[in-house]
Amino acid sequence: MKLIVAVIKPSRLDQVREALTEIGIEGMTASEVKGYGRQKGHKEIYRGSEYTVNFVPKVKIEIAVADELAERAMQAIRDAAGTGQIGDGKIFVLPMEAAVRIRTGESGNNAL
Amino acid sequence: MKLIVAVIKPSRLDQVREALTEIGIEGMTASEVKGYGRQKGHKEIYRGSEYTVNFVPKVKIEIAVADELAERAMQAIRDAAGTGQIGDGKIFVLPMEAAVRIRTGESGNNAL
Amino acid sequence: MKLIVAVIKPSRLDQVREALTEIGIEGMTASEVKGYGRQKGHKEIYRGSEYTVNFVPKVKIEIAVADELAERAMQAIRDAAGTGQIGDGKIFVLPMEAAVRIRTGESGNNAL
Amino acid sequence: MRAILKCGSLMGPAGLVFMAGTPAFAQEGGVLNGANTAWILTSTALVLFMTLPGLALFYGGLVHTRNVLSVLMHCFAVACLASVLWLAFLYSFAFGDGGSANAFFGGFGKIFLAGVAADSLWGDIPETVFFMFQMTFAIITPALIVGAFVERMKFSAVLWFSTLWLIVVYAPAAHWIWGGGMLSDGGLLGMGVRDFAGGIVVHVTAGTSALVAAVMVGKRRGFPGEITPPHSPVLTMMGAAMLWVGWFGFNAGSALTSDGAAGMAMTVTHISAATASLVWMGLEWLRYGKPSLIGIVTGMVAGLATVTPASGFVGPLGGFVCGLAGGAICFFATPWVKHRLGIDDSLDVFAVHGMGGMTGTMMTAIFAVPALGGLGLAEGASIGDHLFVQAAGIVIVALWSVVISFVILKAIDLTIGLRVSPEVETEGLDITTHGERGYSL
Amino acid sequence: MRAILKCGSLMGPAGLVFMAGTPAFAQEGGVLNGANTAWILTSTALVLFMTLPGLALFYGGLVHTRNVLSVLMHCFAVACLASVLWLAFLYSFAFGDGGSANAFFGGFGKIFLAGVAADSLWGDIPETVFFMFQMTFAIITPALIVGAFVERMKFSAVLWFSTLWLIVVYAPAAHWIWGGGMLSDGGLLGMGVRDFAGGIVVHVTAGTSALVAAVMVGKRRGFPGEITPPHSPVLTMMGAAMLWVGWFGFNAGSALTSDGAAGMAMTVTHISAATASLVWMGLEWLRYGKPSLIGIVTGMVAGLATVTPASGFVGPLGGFVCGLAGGAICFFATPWVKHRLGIDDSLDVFAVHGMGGMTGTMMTAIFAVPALGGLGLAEGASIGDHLFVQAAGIVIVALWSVVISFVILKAIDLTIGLRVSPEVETEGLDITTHGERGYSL
Amino acid sequence: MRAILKCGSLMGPAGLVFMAGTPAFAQEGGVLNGANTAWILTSTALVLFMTLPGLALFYGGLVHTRNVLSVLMHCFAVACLASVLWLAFLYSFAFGDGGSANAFFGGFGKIFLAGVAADSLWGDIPETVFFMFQMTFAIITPALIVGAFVERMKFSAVLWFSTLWLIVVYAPAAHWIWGGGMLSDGGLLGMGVRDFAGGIVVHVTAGTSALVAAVMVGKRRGFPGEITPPHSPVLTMMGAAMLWVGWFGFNAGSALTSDGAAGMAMTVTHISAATASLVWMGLEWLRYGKPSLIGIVTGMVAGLATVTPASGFVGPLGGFVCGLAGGAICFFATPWVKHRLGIDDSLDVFAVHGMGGMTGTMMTAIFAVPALGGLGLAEGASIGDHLFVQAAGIVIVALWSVVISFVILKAIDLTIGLRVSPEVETEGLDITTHGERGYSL
Ligand SMILES: Nc1ncnc2c1ncn2[C@@H]1O[C@H](COP(=O)(O)OP(=O)(O)O)[C@@H](O)[C@H]1O
Ligand SMILES: Nc1ncnc2c1ncn2[C@@H]1O[C@H](COP(=O)(O)OP(=O)(O)O)[C@@H](O)[C@H]1O
Ligand SMILES: Nc1ncnc2c1ncn2[C@@H]1O[C@H](COP(=O)(O)OP(=O)(O)O)[C@@H](O)[C@H]1O
Repeated sequence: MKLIVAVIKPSRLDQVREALTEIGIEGMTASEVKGYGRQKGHKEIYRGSEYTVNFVPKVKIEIAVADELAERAMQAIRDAAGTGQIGDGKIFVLPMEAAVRIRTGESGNNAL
Repeated sequence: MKLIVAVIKPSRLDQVREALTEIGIEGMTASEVKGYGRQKGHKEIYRGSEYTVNFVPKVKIEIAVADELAERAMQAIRDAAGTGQIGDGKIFVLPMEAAVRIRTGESGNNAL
Repeated sequence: MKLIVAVIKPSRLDQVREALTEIGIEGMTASEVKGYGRQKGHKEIYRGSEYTVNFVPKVKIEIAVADELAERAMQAIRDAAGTGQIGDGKIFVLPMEAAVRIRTGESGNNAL
Repeated sequence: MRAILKCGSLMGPAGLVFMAGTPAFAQEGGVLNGANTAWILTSTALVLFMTLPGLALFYGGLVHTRNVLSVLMHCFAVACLASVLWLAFLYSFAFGDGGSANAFFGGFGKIFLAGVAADSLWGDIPETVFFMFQMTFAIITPALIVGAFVERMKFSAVLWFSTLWLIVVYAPAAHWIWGGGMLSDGGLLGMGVRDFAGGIVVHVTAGTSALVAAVMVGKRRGFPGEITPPHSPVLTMMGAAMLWVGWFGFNAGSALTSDGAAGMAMTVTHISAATASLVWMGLEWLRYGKPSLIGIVTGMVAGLATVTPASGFVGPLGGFVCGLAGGAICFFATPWVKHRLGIDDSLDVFAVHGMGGMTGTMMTAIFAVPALGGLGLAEGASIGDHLFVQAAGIVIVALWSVVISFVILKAIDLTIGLRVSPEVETEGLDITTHGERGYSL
Repeated sequence: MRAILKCGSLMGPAGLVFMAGTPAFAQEGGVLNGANTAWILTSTALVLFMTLPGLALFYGGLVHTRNVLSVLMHCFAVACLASVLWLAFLYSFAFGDGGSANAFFGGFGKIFLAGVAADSLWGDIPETVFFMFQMTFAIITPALIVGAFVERMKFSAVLWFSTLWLIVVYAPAAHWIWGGGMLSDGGLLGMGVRDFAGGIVVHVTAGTSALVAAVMVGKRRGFPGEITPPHSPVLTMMGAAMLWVGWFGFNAGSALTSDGAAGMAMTVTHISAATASLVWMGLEWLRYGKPSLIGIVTGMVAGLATVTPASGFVGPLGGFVCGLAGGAICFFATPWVKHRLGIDDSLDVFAVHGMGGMTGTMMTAIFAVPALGGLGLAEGASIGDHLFVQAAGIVIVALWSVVISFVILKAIDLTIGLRVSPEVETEGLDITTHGERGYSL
Repeated sequence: MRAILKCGSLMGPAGLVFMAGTPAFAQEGGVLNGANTAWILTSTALVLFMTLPGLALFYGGLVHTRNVLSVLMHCFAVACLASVLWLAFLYSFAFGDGGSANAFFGGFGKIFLAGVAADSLWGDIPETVFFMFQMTFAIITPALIVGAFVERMKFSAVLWFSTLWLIVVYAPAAHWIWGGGMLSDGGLLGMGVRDFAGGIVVHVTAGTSALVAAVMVGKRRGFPGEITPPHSPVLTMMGAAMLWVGWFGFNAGSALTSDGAAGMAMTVTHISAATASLVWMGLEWLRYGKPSLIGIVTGMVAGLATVTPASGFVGPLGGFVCGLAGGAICFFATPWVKHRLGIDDSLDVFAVHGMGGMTGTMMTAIFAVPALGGLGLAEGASIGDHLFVQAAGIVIVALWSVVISFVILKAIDLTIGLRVSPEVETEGLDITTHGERGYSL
């Protein structure tokens, strides 16, 4: 199993969620994060003073998937999250050794 | 070492923390996340219009543990987090290559 | 590639970010988390009643790096995040199998 | 002895003064009444409080976090703009003497408060106080419309629209009904439209214009399926409570006196608000299973909008029935506009203010009857006469509002454009237009 | 010439009118005083503001995020309910003329404001204004009790409890002390209990009933060890500040006049609030090492509750000592109730309002003495006489409140149930009962 | 007949009463005016509302989340402290009769309100009401200074500084200008400094002292590069709106009458606020490309501070020009202080209040001219005479404020220390000093 970690633009969350459900992925966990990267933060000006905001709001999605689904999931995310602009985000894939569904105790791919 | 990632119901956080300390795990990192899964989000109705809330509030706990503790930790989490209802959450186990305690520079299991 | 996960004191975020950019790491993802560890939470007293706050505010930084940068990144984080006090935090290193830049589709080290 | 006297344009917006039988009440030309002045000074503060921060917070809590500041900014900037315009010429257009054109227009005589000194009187209060009190109405009315186009209208377009709308819709409507124009006593409809505190002048103009604006600016992206819930019912409740308190100034202040007329107006206002809140809560509980905070406070606004035109003419029973009717009608109108008509009047300005204002305006005709606890009909008039006049007043003002709003919005659309780009809408107006974020917690 | 005249039930809740030596002050039957009316209209707005949004925010900030809306909802719905009930019959029960049963009960004569017209007077202000002013007291009193059972009581039970409590506890208590009933001048205790603005009628009734409610509804899950800190001291401070400002209407409005009586009441009110705030802050600093915002604002409420009964009878020294005593007594009472008695009176209604109200009621007897800057004792009465009457008043009303609250709560428990299920409590009332969340940031 | 009469110290802070030609206005010694009393009671509530919660929220929203409670706490504790000190002796020092030293100091005669009874009058309102109204000014002035040293000053140092500053800076300044002292009519400068509602007494004292405090306490860590944006523009806007509404009490209340003088003061106040808001918004839009909410509300405060000294002397034109000038001058002064002077006057107290107050004080001399719509110059005086007197007043009070603030801060620095440790500053004052967090959402 893999844990796919995608950092995307907040406004794409719903599209990504839909794209994933379309290919049969029914679970994911999202969180609000702050990203630092090529898409530079911005300056806010209050009363004539500049305030540097280094981090940009992003959403991180974590999706545990069976190995065979990983590729398609990545593709789906790319398609749904891409706007072609700097700051579209990243997808990272981590190996995952085990998964358990707390309610039933099922494990492995069945737990997802 | 393993990194155990558990996504649980927010109201079970304290029980899980206690269950883990009981088996000697003294550290963990929690964060507020939004979960999507079989436990469907809900509809909120404002002024007669339905608003679909797809994501459900969850808490994610990350616990770095020595390999030998992983099983017991998973069991402790299951016991403490389970309510038997849909949405109880998941436990994922990731392999971890290194751990360092920033303050002392200790590494490996000593860092946990 | 590695995914470095560092849990640090919120007030050190900017130093860590700067230390990382100095060694050429131009991207990272931060989030607010709550930590439980040796640095105990605190008691707050309201109207004569004690309220136990078990979790301490922390910041989690995730940095995907090429294997060869991992060591230096860890060192940079340690130097920048350390205050020598309990609660300085941890660094965890996870193996990472793939990385993709959503915008361009670049993958591997090029995606970072 | 109880009598309702219709007063000429000199006597103010409410057009009505309640007379008690004692010399203390006698209104002699040119004598200042300090007590009335104290109450109208206070009422002015209360009505300003309704918009800033009341309405701004009420609206701000209902939108997505990424647009909260833009809503506050709309309300704030519109309030400032309306104030300066009011001084510059709106007051003159609304309450000046338009000479031969007075039926339609108040003229230019009081531009920049020309001829108004600190000791000038309007009735028995200083004209500056009357000027200020009325200004707060001109502030809140365009701010109400903001609810129709939040989260997507260009800021510059909001400013242009509000400016033009105040000039061509609000000032005339206020003049027609309160400023001695064609809808007041002796005008087009004979005995005059009864609108104590703005059922037509404020709520019908704002409500119908809001509907037009919602159509012209278009739906929010993702409406209706993907709209997110109110980001902060806490803010909304806070704003609602301020609206309630401030509305005491709005309605009881419209008596322009500190006496039983104000007291009764305050009473019926409060009763209608409380009743409509409970009605909305109850209907929601029955129909959707959960009584919500957003629901109860929406009911409150409905009750207040409904009782506004009636508040100086009806008794407690009238207030109670305004609450019942206003609460129920607005409750059903709200999803009807959004889902049946498919109009994204985002914060339900028409369904709540427009429908409430119309309902109350009609009920004024009925519950003014002494047998129903009201303070009396116009001399020689029947309920039917009043119903006709009230309905005619609504129709005339609503038509005017709709047509003019359409023209203004069309003109803006063809020049600077009404709407932000999809990217800006997705990103949120706060950061893109105003360069700020609502919360950095 | 300075004289304190006790006035019959006609003269209103404060039971006291301060007389100056000039005709301008003379209270002649049937002549409306516009200035007094202006101040009571304003005071009515101020006291409504205390509950909505003041108290609601004050309480809302103290609970867990998952229950913030339910607290706002309790306050809002109770306010609406109390308003409609006040019109329907509570006002009559409290301030009507009960005929032969008048010692206990105000009768049915003023149901739905029967016989009250816009020009009816109460003393020298319109009766509608007096009605509205008193209504705001009936709104805030049950809302205060909400603090005892937040985060766990069923919403329907809250509504039933508030309704029955207003009828059987509040209206009688108000009648007994302010409405010419058995505890006012000439009644059971001869010279009458002195309760200027509600030390007994509001704070003792609410405080003691809260204690009963806390016991009957039971502790919150996890109390005391696992209760979380106030989720937003910012909201709480905001609400506290609104309470302070609104309390000027509460106490200085209770003079029912716009004169030195109101001025002195406002002065002592303010001094007590400021003093008690500093006392609480100081004690907290000494005892726990940190002066907290929640602490200082709690001290403020304690000071205000304490000075409430005294505010029309004492001078600046009295106000200052009320602040000292109220601040210190409530400071120590708060953990005592929670930890010694083990009662989860969650937001400390008894410790702050109950204890404060009692303290102030007793101090009224002492600091009314002219030598201590007070405005005078009843003719021929000693401090001891007053102390006895005040204590008797407290005991009678407290007992009544406790017994009746117990009965009402028991009845509700046996029928619809008082408490939500553990799951609902864990999940939070906002989403489960009201279908909303406080913040989606 | 329009005349401006300078009244002796008896007649109150504004030093001015506007007289209309009718008996209703005649001020006869010793007769209470209920209407004026009603308005000043209301104004007192409004001005308290400006600080609690107005200013506290306005400031609280501008700092980092980790310090929000400390800001609210500063404002709250300073308000309580000022209230108790005002009763104890500040009122006497400011408005008492200092006998032979009266030019400098009000004496000890009214300590703890000695000799002031409920029926004592100040002009034609109760002295208690005057006392309370003025107290609210003494509350807000030190609270304004808080903005200079937020996020880093020790809480105990804040309390000591505020206490000493009120005694040695505020009370004398108020006495000099409003209490019959050396800067009022007949004093040092002959015809007296004209400061209707506190351009000098409040804004110049606070603004200049803030500058000194900012220098002495030192910059925040990381200033200017690493300072974070305002954590909650929502809170700031809320507070700003409350300041606006409350300012009606501040300026129009300073008339001490409920008449055209109050009405005109309210009018010019409002116009200046609205105009300055738009000016700031416009300049920001032009210069930085985005009109911000923080910007528009800062403009509002600038407009209000500017018009404060002028509000009783000028007409609508004066109000408008105060808005234009105040908005523009403060807009440019703000970055100038921070970046050119390099002073971390964190929330821009000097640039907004200090500069605004000075600008308005000078403009008072010009726009009081009847030809510019003003209410008139002093008898026999030219604009030049007034300009000189106004400037001299500013210089004297500013110098006094600067020197004394320096001495007080130096003394505190050498004893208990002014500033928290770097660790505490990094961690935030909320948790370290007050043991609380602003939000636990
Ligand atoms: N090395 C990295 N490790 C972890 N997260 C990263 C890394 N680089 C970028 N990110 C995340 O991806 C987001 C987008 O990256 P950025 O460089 O701005 O644009 P792009 O994705 O177009 O290359 C960043 O805001 C950050 O959250
Ligand atoms: N494939 C997945 N990857 C990551 N997180 C998941 C996945 N599936 C579920 N989750 C998380 O687990 C939570 C619970 O899952 P859900 O399917 O609702 O119930 P259950 O745990 O009972 O099967 C979800 O809200 C989501 O946060
Ligand atoms: N085993 C663990 N797994 C995950 N996170 C941990 C673990 N132990 C500690 N942490 C995180 O590291 C933070 C610091 O740890 P703590 O034990 O308090 O101090 P130190 O880092 O000095 O040993 C904790 O607040 C928690 O967020």
